[in-house]
Amino acid sequence: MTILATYPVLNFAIHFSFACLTIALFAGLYRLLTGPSLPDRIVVMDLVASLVIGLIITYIMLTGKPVYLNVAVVIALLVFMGNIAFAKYLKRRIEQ
Amino acid sequence: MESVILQIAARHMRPLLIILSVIVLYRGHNEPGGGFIGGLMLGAAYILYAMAFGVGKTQNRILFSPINLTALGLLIALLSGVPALLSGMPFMTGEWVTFFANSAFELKLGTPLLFDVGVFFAVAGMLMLVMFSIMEE
Amino acid sequence: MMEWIVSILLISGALFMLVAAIGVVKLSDVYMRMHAITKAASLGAILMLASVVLWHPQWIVGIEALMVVLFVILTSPIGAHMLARVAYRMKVPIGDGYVMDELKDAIEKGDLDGDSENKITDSIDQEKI
Amino acid sequence: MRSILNIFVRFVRLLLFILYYLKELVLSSLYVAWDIITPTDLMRPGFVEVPIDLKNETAIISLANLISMTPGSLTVDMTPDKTKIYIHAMYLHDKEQFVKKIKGELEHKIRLIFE
Amino acid sequence: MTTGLFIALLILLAFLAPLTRKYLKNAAGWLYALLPLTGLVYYLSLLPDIIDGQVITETYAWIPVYGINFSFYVDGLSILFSAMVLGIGTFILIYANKYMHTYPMRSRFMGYLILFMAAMQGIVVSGNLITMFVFWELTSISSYMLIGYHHEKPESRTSALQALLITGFGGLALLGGFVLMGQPYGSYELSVLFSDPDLIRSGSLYLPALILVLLGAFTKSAQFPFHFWLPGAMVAPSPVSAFLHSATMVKAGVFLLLRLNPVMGGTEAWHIMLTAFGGFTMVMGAWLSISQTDLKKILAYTTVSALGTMVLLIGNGTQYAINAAIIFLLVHAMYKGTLFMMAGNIEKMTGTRDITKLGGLYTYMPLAAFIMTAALVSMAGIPPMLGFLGKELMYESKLMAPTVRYLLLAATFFTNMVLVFLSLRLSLDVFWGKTPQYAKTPKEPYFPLLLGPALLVMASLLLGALPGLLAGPFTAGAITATSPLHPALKLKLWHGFNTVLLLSFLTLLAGAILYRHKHAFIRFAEKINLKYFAREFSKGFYKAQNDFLVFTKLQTSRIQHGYHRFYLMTIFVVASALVWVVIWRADPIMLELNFADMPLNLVAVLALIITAALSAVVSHSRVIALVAMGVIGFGITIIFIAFSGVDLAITMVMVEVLMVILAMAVLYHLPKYTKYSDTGARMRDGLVAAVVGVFMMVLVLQAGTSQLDIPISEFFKDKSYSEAFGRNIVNVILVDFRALDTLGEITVIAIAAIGIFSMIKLTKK
Amino acid sequence: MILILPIILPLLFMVILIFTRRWLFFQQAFSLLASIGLTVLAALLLKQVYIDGATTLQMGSWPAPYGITLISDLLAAIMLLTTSFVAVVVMIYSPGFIDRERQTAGYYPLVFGLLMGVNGAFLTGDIFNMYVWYEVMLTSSFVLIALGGSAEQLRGSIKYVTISFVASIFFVAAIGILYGQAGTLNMADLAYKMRTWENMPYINGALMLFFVAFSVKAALFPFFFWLPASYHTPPVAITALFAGTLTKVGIYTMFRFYSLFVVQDVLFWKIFLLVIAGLTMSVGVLMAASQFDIRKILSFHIISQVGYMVMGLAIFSTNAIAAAIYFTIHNMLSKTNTFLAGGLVYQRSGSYDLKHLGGLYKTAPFLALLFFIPAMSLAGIPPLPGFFGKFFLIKGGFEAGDYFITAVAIAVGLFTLFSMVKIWNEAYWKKAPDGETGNGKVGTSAIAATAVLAAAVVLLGIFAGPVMEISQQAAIQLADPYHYIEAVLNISSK
Amino acid sequence: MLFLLAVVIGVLYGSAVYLLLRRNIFKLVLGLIFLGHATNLLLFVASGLTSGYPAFLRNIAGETEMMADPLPQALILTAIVIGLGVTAFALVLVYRFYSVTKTVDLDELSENE
Ligand code: NA
Ligand code: NA
Repeated sequence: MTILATYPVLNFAIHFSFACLTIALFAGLYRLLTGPSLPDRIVVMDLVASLVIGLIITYIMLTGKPVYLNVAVVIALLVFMGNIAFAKYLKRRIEQ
Repeated sequence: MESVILQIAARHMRPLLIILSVIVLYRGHNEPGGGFIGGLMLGAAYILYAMAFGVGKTQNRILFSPINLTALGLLIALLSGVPALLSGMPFMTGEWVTFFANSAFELKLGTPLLFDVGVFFAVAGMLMLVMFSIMEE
Repeated sequence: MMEWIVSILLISGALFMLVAAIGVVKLSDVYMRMHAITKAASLGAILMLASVVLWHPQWIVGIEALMVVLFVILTSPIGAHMLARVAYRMKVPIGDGYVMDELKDAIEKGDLDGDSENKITDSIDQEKI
Repeated sequence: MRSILNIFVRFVRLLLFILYYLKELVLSSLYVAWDIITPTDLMRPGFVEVPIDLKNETAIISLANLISMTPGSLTVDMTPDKTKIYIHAMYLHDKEQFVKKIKGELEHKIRLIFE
Repeated sequence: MTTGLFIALLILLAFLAPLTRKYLKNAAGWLYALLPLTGLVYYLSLLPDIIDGQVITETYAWIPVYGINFSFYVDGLSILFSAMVLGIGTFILIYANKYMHTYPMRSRFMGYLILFMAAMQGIVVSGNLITMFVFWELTSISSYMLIGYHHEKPESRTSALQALLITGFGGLALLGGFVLMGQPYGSYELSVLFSDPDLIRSGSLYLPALILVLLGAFTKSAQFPFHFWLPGAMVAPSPVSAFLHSATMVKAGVFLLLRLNPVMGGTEAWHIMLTAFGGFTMVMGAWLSISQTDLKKILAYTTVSALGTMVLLIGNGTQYAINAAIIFLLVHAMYKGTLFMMAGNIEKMTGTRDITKLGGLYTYMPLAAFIMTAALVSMAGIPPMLGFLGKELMYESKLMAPTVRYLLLAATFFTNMVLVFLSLRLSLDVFWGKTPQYAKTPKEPYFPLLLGPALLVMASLLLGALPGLLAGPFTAGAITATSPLHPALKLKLWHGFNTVLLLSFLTLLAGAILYRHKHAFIRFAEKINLKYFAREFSKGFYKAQNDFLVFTKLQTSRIQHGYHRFYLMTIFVVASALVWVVIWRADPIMLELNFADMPLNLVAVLALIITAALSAVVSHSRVIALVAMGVIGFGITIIFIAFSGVDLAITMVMVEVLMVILAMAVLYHLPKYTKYSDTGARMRDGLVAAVVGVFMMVLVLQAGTSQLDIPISEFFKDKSYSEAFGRNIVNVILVDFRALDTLGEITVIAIAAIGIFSMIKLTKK
Repeated sequence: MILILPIILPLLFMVILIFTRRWLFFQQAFSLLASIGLTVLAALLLKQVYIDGATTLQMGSWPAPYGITLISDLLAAIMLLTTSFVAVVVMIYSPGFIDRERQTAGYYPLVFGLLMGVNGAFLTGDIFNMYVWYEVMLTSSFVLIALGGSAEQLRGSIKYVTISFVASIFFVAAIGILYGQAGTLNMADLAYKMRTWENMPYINGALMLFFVAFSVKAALFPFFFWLPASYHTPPVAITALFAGTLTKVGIYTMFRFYSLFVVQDVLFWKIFLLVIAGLTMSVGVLMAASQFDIRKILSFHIISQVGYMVMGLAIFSTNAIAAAIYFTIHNMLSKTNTFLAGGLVYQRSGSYDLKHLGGLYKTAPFLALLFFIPAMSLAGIPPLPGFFGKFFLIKGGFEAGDYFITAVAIAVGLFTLFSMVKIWNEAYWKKAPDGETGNGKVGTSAIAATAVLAAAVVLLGIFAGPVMEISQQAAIQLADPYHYIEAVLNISSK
Repeated sequence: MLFLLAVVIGVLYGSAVYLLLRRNIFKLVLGLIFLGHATNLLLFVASGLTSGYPAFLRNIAGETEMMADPLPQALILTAIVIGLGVTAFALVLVYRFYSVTKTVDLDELSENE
């Protein structure tokens, strides 16, 4: 992390990003807790997934290890399957 | 009736995920990935397909039944340890072959990679089996 | 110079995500909130990834970043679509100020309940793997 | 020879399309962002039916996804025969204009690439 | 060689008997009897060599590391008992084969009887405590099978169980006792024990060993307070009673006392315990027999009394007492065996063994009347039967007893008086007197049924008439073996006029007087029928057994109550407590907390995880819980990324998504949450959860800051590329360094897959 | 080299059996032959270890303590042989007992999965690898116990799965703490290092966590709940297999860990284990007394008898360990045998409930004998092996001066006898309550298997001498951890 | 940092235990999943934390750069996979349980003991 001492602007940007994403996370949490409908709560997972991609990128910038990008790839690729599963479940509940 | 958009997407993503899973498997020894992650991805390809088209159609798209795929994976993993036995070393001692040595395309293949292939199939097979079993109900 | 560009990209991406999250809190109904989320994923991620690629100008990073973008574009709307679709059908109430609702009519007419199973046109689907 | 040329043309169109789409993305994002952050309320939400003429499935899914990725619109459903698409729009000040934007610009450019 | 072979043959015969009996029919008894008869002859032929203390030993190594051998040790005591076991056994086999003629499953019965004989014979010739114990337990088991012969009758089963439990209890105690005895010697060989008899007596283990051994002996020999199983065992067919419960098995305890007398006897503890329990049992048995009307019950109680007498005499330990004990042992075996067989005969011929329903049998079965009366004469101690000799010695020894002489004398006098009374009653009331209406006309029992009793009575007469010639040499070896310091007395029928003769005479007189006033006497005995020791003891045993079952049921319902969550709660709470105790005992170093090093970004992620976890816990919606689960998964992914776990993070994301899908697929079928628990339960569970959570937290916190050695993974960093050709060390570990783990892991996966597959497939129908 | 075979051969067999799952006869025959092969292998291993001392194998040629070490000392070889033999018997038994659906639904592959896990746990010298084998074994057992999916089975397996899962969690948590502190996973390496550290509170804490985990598997008080809740639910062949293998793995591991890792506060551990042992044996036997289902009685007895083994461990003198090893062998055989005999009763009469049984002594004397032998063995009647097991333990207890626990052990013996006789009285002696004893067809193979095992039980008693001698050798090895450490690390440390 | 991670682990364990003590069978499974997460995290945390140095070698052997301990990661991976297998099985078990007994109340499990 000594690298960042030589890049004060980037350092600031990284921490600023962390701050933004953190606040965003809590916003998502608020929605999870308040709802009101089930789809409202479910989409929080999507939001968190996006924010996690953001966090991963921020960590890449922080540590200088782009290898973490692999995690973002997987999140981008697969998280929507969770939504589909939720949707299928909700659909069944309508049908019943 | 399932969403058309989902069905189209599933059709597109299945080959994509399969190719990616193989890449992930291959890269695993040097980069993030490996048999397990690749296997999950392969399984995910078919789970997505099954969520869009139902289990029956999905099973028609697979050469091996999931349970045989799992067993095949186990067998491959097991056999990857045998070359060592044949050359008198303890089970699972890595045996490596180098192609194009000292060139830009130097390629090392070894039994640990084969082992990872076994993991790949076993995990994928198990995942499919589980999901198909439950989704079929 | 590059440091500045990268920093601005990073911050703007993060800000976009933040805005999307604020949208999730503020917007009036579930459909609107879904808008916000898909967008956070798209533009926010694209901007932030751009900063990574610029800061680490390697092929592999570029490819991976592109993959993230492509996958986000490919998958995120599908998830949102599935949820919005089911949300509408389970009658999650819409907010105030709606100017029209053509979906309701379509559902009542039954336009959306047909069967497309026999209409697979693509060939990529036929081989077994 | 002809097919190579064809591919090249399509590739150029794709690049142009990406630029166009990025422009749209940024503009509408800023618009929505402004609307969210500030207490202004410009929203006129609604569900709109948009007929589509694309035949290629890849083209259809691209259209549907790009609509969703564009701020202000979200693909909610599609008829099984893939002829109509239902969109949740945030700013339905003018339905005709909205449909025209989707069909005339987005769908048209996509068709140029895929068909 | 011979002894071992002989026992092996007996056991073989036991297994052959059930297979062959149905072909041999009536001849079976005679043929089987040849084997014990041969043994009898063999052992009697050893008598001249043995008589002066010589010993024949045989050893077959079994578990030599532990000093356990199949050893045999044949001395005078062994021969005396062998003669009883095999001699009476010979007749019993003949008797039983005829007696059981009409009974079902008699082939198996014969097998058990022979097996028992083998076991009993094994006990008396054992040269190793453990060998002896093996046979000891074998007698318990075979007698269990014999007592439970009428196993379809509940009282048979309960009596068999009762006998087994009591002797089994004794057996276990005995085993403990034997182990303790062997400890100072480092051996269980009798020869070793006898070579240094004071070693155990002077050691600290003596008293516990003694108590345990006595428990074994007392239970087997039906001493108070374990006496009650013996009358209960009378549900067995008469051959069993005649063999096991008079002549042999119940004598095993007495044998044990005699056998161990050289090493365990002679101490004050030995003396007090044997005298007290033996004496009390003697009187109690006699008293309880007075008011019985069942022929076999009477005999059973007199047996209890006789066993008490023997224990008392052994405890006494003087020269006269040991002599008396040995002689009385022989006397009792002969008359009691006869009496039981005759009781069986009477029951067989008349259909009853209630003496109030018997009478005048002399007219129908004169021979039987003669035999039985002769045996009763012996029991009453009237010359010239052997019983007289026994009684004489008994009085003699009491007069010389070291302590409480007159009390013992009175007790013995009382007991013998009752025996006289019973002898009169059993002969006069059964064979003479009023003849009741019999269901069928009684007749003389068949020859095989009378052979044994007749020969035993004759032997008794012979031995009694010529004591110096026959009984003397016969018992001398046993007496020497039991009590090496006291030589055998010279036996003779006539001692001249002395106190003992006077006592004998008075006994007869008193018995006769009592018989004259038998109704009053019986009423009196019934009035003070020592209820507590008779019926109530047995009842008490059943009650204890039932209470025990009630208790176990209660205990089971408390512990294995079926409520899954309380099982889990118990496990969590106990585990936490135990771990904490260990850490606390090891004097943990308490660490200072470092609050400075907390990146804000991670703090937020952690807060997210915590909030999500809590909302999953409190949520009433399963969907919310699952979303929360997904969110937690993402949070953990970030933690993995923040601390360099790339593959971990990828895996976590994928697994989490798949888990959500899977859970949704299952939820698809389940009904909605219902609120089951009340607030109190929630509070309690919350408390438990908090305790476990805090416990784990502290554990991680403490353990995470200390390290005792460098991790072995440095090796992997060195070798990963150079020798395993991979840059992703985590993957190289998985597929190479620790591939065996991964092989196991995919096996788990495969097995789970089969499980899911078969679970769905099998229950589809 | 022979060391790896007991692990990979079952896996190979499992794979083959999965592929051939539809061919019932092949499955039956192959499984029998395969398990016989494993037994022969185990016997060879035992012979080798007996002659040459502990033998090791470094997986993948990576040296200890970095790679995974496989090691077999006598104890491991003994356990391996006994387990394989039990498996052979169960393989003979199963075709005539388990219904066709279950047999083709993965029963045979799962048995080999179980064996793989069990063998792995016996042979591994690596703590995390041990966890993996535990999971292989447990997952197989989860499936086996639920196989068939009757309501009763599902009820039982939910408890079984959950509690086992919790135990596994303790296991992993302990590994985490252990690795964080010591930086090693190799058992010999750890044992060696632990003898150099003065204060290691968290390693000791982790040790207790391990202990809890193994106690759950071994069904010690108060962690045994899963066992009586689940063991009576599957077909009795499966229960018999479990009775002969599963809890014993927990005990084996406990022996191994105790020998290697209990270096501090030894007295505390001893007293603690003695208390646990006493409670386990007495609570188990008392609960057994209250039951009326043959399988439940036998299940509770498993608990009680595990207490004896722990008693031997707690005393930890050579004689006591040897006694516990002998006792364990006996218990694996006799307990399996009683379950199998109970299964015969069930086939004959259609019930396991003593209240509905009766008359079998009269109508089926051979079946009665087949029950009587192992039951009397369990009750400790000489010259059957149960007697020797108990005798050796009592001897070990008295020699070590642990009189109280020995007295408890003796007393528990009586209640064991009570329960066994209770089954005998009710199922065999009593008149059948509804007048007939049932006339179900009893599988020939099932009878044969039970008879083979009963014969083995008798032989174990008769040849107690040689078996005890081997146990004694095993105990000597176990009592001296340096034997193990040196074999793995190739260092001479004394 | 360790402190906060310890708190998270504690909360996860606490939540898991609380869920395991519920009567609803689905919560039981949820509890198992949580327990697995908590333990994986514990394994990760207890074996030392290294920030920003994933265990990848960039150059040829002998490189002595700072790096996170790869071994616990491999162990956790294995544990996660095993956990996945077992949890999947448990989920199906729960599903079967419900479809056979028609109840999700764990207290009804007690009836057969
Ligand atoms: Na893996
Ligand atoms: Na540490």
